[in-house]
Amino acid sequence: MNYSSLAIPRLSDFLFGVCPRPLTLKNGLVIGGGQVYPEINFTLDSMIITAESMPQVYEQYTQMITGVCDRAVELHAPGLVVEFELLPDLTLVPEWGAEVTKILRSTLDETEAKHGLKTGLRVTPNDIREFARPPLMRQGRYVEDMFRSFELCAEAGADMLAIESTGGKEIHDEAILNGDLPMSVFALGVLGSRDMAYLWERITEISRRCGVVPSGDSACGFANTAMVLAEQHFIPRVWAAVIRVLTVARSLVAFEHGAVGPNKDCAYEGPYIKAITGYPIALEGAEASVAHLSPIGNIAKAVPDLWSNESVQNVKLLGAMAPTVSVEQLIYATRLMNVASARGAKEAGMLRDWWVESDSHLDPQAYVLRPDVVLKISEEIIAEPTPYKRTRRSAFAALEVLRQANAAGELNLSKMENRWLERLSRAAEGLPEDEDEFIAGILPQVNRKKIALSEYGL
Amino acid sequence: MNYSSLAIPRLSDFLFGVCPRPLTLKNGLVIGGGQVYPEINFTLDSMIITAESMPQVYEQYTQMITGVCDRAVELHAPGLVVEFELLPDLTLVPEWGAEVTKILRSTLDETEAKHGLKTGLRVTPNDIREFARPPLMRQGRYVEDMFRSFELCAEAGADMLAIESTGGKEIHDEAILNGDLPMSVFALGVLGSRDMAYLWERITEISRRCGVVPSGDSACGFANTAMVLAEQHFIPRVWAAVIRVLTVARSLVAFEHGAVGPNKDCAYEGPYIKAITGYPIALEGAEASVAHLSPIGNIAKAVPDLWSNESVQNVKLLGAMAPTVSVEQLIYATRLMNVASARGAKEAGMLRDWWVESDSHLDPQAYVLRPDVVLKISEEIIAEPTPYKRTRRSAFAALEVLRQANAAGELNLSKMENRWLERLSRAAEGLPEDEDEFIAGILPQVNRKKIALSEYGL
Amino acid sequence: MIIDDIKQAVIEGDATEVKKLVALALEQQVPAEEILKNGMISGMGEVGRLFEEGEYFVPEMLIAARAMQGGLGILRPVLVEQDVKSAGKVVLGTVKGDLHDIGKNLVGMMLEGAGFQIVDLGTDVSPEKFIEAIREHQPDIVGMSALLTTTMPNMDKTIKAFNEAGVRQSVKVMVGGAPVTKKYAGEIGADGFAPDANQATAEAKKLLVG
Amino acid sequence: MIIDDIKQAVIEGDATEVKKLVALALEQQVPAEEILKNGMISGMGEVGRLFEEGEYFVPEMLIAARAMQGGLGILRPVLVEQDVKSAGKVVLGTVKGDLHDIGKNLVGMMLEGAGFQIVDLGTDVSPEKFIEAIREHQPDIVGMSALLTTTMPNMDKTIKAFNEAGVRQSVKVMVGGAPVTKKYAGEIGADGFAPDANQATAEAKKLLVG
Ligand code: B12
Ligand code: B12
Ligand code: SF4
Ligand code: SF4
Ligand SMILES: [Zn+2]
Ligand SMILES: [Zn+2]
Ligand SMILES: [Zn+2]
Repeated sequence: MNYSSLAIPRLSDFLFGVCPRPLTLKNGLVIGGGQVYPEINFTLDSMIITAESMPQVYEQYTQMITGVCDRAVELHAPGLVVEFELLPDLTLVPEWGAEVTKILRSTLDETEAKHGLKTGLRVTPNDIREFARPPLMRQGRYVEDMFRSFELCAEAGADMLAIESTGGKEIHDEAILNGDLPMSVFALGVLGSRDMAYLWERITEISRRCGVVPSGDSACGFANTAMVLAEQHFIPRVWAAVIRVLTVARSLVAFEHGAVGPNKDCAYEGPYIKAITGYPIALEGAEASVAHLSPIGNIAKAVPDLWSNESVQNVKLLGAMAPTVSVEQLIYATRLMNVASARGAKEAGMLRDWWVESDSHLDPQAYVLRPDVVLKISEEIIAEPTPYKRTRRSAFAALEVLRQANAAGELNLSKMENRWLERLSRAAEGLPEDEDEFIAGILPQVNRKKIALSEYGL
Repeated sequence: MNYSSLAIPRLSDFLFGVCPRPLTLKNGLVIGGGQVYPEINFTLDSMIITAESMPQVYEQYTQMITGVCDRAVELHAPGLVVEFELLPDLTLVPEWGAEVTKILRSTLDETEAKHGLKTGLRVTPNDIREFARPPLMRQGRYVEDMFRSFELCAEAGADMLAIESTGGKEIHDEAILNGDLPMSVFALGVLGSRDMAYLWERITEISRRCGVVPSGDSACGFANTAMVLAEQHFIPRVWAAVIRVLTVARSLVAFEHGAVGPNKDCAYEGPYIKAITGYPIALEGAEASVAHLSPIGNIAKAVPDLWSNESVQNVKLLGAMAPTVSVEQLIYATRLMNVASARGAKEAGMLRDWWVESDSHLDPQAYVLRPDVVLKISEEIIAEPTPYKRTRRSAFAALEVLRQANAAGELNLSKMENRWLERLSRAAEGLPEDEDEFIAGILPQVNRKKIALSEYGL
Repeated sequence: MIIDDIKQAVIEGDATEVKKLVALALEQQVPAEEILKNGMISGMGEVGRLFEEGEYFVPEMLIAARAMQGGLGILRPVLVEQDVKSAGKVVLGTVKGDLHDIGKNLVGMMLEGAGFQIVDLGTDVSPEKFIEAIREHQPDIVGMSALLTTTMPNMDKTIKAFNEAGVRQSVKVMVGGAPVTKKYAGEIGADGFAPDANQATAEAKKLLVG
Repeated sequence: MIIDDIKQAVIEGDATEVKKLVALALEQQVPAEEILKNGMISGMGEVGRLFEEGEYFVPEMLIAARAMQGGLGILRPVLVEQDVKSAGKVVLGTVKGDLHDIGKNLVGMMLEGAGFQIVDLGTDVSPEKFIEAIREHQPDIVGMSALLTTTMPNMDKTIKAFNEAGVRQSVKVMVGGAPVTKKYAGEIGADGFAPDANQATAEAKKLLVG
């Protein structure tokens, strides 16, 4: 499967809660079929995970899921998705992650049986391949344990499987800090994309076998890392914006190898994925500031099908435990969306546009999430045939959009940001069209201590 | 000053961000003049307040205000109000509260000087009169220290003074738990209203003398206590809804004795106050679930001029310290409002109506906050001349509205709730029109161990 | 049976009826302990169940509790005479600096319904007052409530004061209130914690067994 | 003056120029310590200032840092000869189970800019590896980073292991990372904490004075 045209070509159809290829879970919950549902994610507060502390780990997860389900019932949520992102230790010992999955499953089932609340459970094993240094992407015990974690969690009751995979990241962090565009393109358009193809073939196969949904991936290890660094003024915002768009082709690979959505919440490249594939996406914004601050808190609400908090640890706030607080916030956010869309597509479009308007002029990272910009750039991306060419084209398109917006006064970039916009544009021009030529040119600059190129078929 | 007609008679003018009597702070920040600004409130995490721990207390507040101001600048907030709600110990020793006020003031001033962010500081001493049991409302050292706290905080740099006063609460808690409508009317329409007159004369006098704004009060000790109890299924929701409306006449007394807004965030009777007086109000909802869960997270957004988080303690969340997270959430919430209202009153009205629609059918407490219901009941309330008569009329009007909504299927009350709606209606019918007659009838039931009636001129 | 009638009257919160029936039962030589356990406490248990299932609110519970109190007034002298033990004695209070008491009051009410004897010290209770009350009332359990992040540490202080005063071993300490967590309870060396009034009763029972 | 030129070349990140000028300065008998302090470290100080004021980003800082490294390569043998002390030696690592390293790397970079010598142990560093490094490198400071709530407790474990291994007294311990707070640092007995890389440098300097 290779996408070559947009599943959502028209801006007026590019809305929250609806998509051309909605997903129906076993219990009938439809994602992308009209309503936006909350997707809540929670994690442990400060504690060590060991065999001895497992009873407390289970108790914590029991407490969190119970608080969340009770509140969702109380607030008459029309549906609820729970994401369980495994911590590294819960993937390193796949049985532990599976046990937590069981706990979550049973509370969700009870809630559904008792109160009729339709729920879904997404389980996201951790990409533990990085524990080997340099990472071993296709062999060794970490790879085996990771895939076993997928299987065991699927058997333990996951409805959907996901991952936030990190292929190529071992050299991308430095590329971010160096402001090195070609290296970023190499990490995403070559390494990451090849790893995604390998990985998602397998995740899809496991999912089919276990009767669960292969949902999606996230390039957050690339672009959200950049966003967090830009937020702290470590790197230019235009650079973070460009990296965001550079991730699209890489994340699309999952869908070309079996993923069917909903794409992961933290993948802000999601709108591009939705426009291109037509599959539903999760996204997160203002309510996810519990997990990371961001300049895209409202614009992220433009086109999601699930609305998430990213993650919150189980601490006591004045009102309630933080996961309970978080689910309440998500429920109110989605209520507004669903009321507007119940009035009609025109009203939903108005609300979408207000959200877009509220962020898009203030930060280039928001600007590249404008639904019109997403459609425009997506079209350019899929005009190219391969991940490398698509990634290269993303750089051109993103930079062009930002230059135009800046010139038109739609964005008010500082002198420093302007300098970087130029610098990145020059760097992009140097990207050869031919992938082999590109690879040959960049390999000498790659730090071989950090990466095992053979793990990417290079 | 006695209100006898609505300042905002028409639903189409009853919007967020605008009011007939906006307030201008010294630095030019206009509240209620078109934009909704965030009002952030934060408090200490677990620690003891003593002379020895004061350096840590100051350090905590410094950290919180710095984090908040930095983030507001970063996100280009058009304005920012900070509320400092004194903890009991910081009022009991008025110098401590004043010192914290100074710390907040100086960071706000620096931020304004350096980044041009217009800010305002609301300071809310604690109503410590309850530390005497039964509370002494007009004499003794707690009263003296409380008023000294107002003065010192005003001198230390507050722009606005407020309080969440508790006159009458000493017998109201039991009235809530007993489902005792006449006792609640006595606490609010007689005791509380008399205390408000006494208190607000003095707060206004201090404010004039110190050149600060006497802002407003909150009946949260009555109605939010009821809301929290209803949330935990301890009392019926219809009962909590009725109590909410019963507080209106009491809170109005502040404005009849000099308050000019913005009314306090936690005062969900605020929309009534705004409709009647035309002064700006603060309110809080979904983003305040950090402080208390509620069934009115969206509808509270219908008509505020400041939008608050109620309060959050200084704990570390994954994304940042909780006060920083909270201010980010408030900024995104107000961005949406301000974008909609920049498009026009019609658009603002649409957004308002979606919020209203999203909560109002699910809970009677939300229903009585519908802007149309607020206007209707407010009109009835001010048709009466005295706090008692207004409170009595509030009971009739609120119960009537709920009965009609229930009959029309606008609200779906359970059997239990229905039983209480009837029970409360019967109790309301028994309220005599004459205040003296009412007092004479209820006094024998009042627990004299809990209250010193002479403190209320009775 | 008369015991069932007493139970029903408690459930319905009919104080007059409860008093009448208790007096009658005593006349009929029904053992006081049976009246208490199978009549009144069992009635309150049913009330608790109705409450948990959303069939009753607190006002209804309070009425039932008052009906039970009425019956107890008649029963108590006989109970003392027959040396029937209450489920346990609990001293309750909100810690120093804190005036919140609704949660504590509800806990007290539920405990009373379950047959515990309650000594309520009110709010703003200093460590010294708690210690005094322990010496005076010799309770099985001390329950502390705190609603403020800045008064919660007074729980720790109070327990330390119990240690110094040498009364810590004589009681179980149970804590609760909005900012309090099980973890915190553990850290300060409390014996029990409950997130709400229903579970407080269960926890109190557990403490007296364990 | 040549020292000022070196400083300027560091600020501009011109590695070739820095190397050339450092060699020249040595020829001219400028003391190595002066070249280091008033030339290179002072240049990085200015880079730090530009960064704090939003005039530079990390990429620009990295270029400057590399230019400084170039100069250091030439200077180091002479420094050793003249027995000039570095600002201090810091062993850095992300604790066991945790692979986040960007924050730690930035801290290391800033410290290096301020004249500290850095030994970076990477990520997923066990207590044993930290202890080994202390024994081998005899650092003044050990800096630990953790980004996960479930690996942060490994800081506590590592410090305890230092105590057991008898190396705790020989170093100052500094901790940081998103979930870490000053309060937590105090609880586990760390000597220093910083919320970001800039303040990490200030904190490190303070630790070596105090
Ligand atoms: C009602 C209320 C009040 C009322 C109190 C009425 C009363 N008589 O108690 C009034 C208006 C007086 C009040 C005043 C203040 N309050 Co107040 N209040 C609340 C509120 C809204 C609800 C508390 C409540 O009654 N809940 C209902 C009961 C049933 O629940 P509960 O108390 O949690 O109790 C249950 C369990 O915790 C448990 N439990 C409780 N105690 C115990 C004990 C044991 C042994 C066990 C086992 C279990 C147990 O069982 C109970 C029943 O299920 C809370 C908000 C909140 N989220 O909790 C704020 C809150 C506690 N108050 C707060 C504040 C700041 C104040 C004031 C300082 C306000 C001010 N600036 O003026 C003053 C301080 C007064 C003082 N000196 O103590 C803050 C605390 C912030 C902080 N730093 O900690 C809160 C969290 C509100 C907020 N979000 O900001 N408050
Ligand atoms: C980037 C990132 C990643 C990248 C890491 C890249 C890398 N090479 O480091 C990748 C994608 C690999 C990743 C993976 C994971 N991550 Co991660 N990650 C982040 C993110 C977004 C930013 C971290 C970052 O680099 N910030 C930028 C740097 C500059 O800031 P910093 O690290 O805070 O460092 C500064 C200060 O803290 C201080 N400092 C840092 N160290 C030290 C040391 C000393 C001595 C001193 C004095 C100061 C100091 O100075 C630094 C510079 O100013 C955070 C979100 C967040 N809010 O922090 C999540 C976050 C830390 N990750 C999280 C999670 C859950 C994970 C995964 C488990 C995800 C998963 N389920 O698959 C894995 C775990 C990997 C592992 N085994 O450790 C969660 C943690 C939740 C929890 N329970 O604790 C977070 C909070 C995200 C979230 N909101 O949910 N992550
Ligand atoms: S950066 Fe955020 S979203 Fe990405 S892996 Fe880490 S936690 Fe997940
Ligand atoms: S109930 Fe909430 S709002 Fe009212 S006094 Fe207490 S804290 Fe303030
Ligand atoms: Zn995520
Ligand atoms: Zn309040
Ligand atoms: Zn408030």
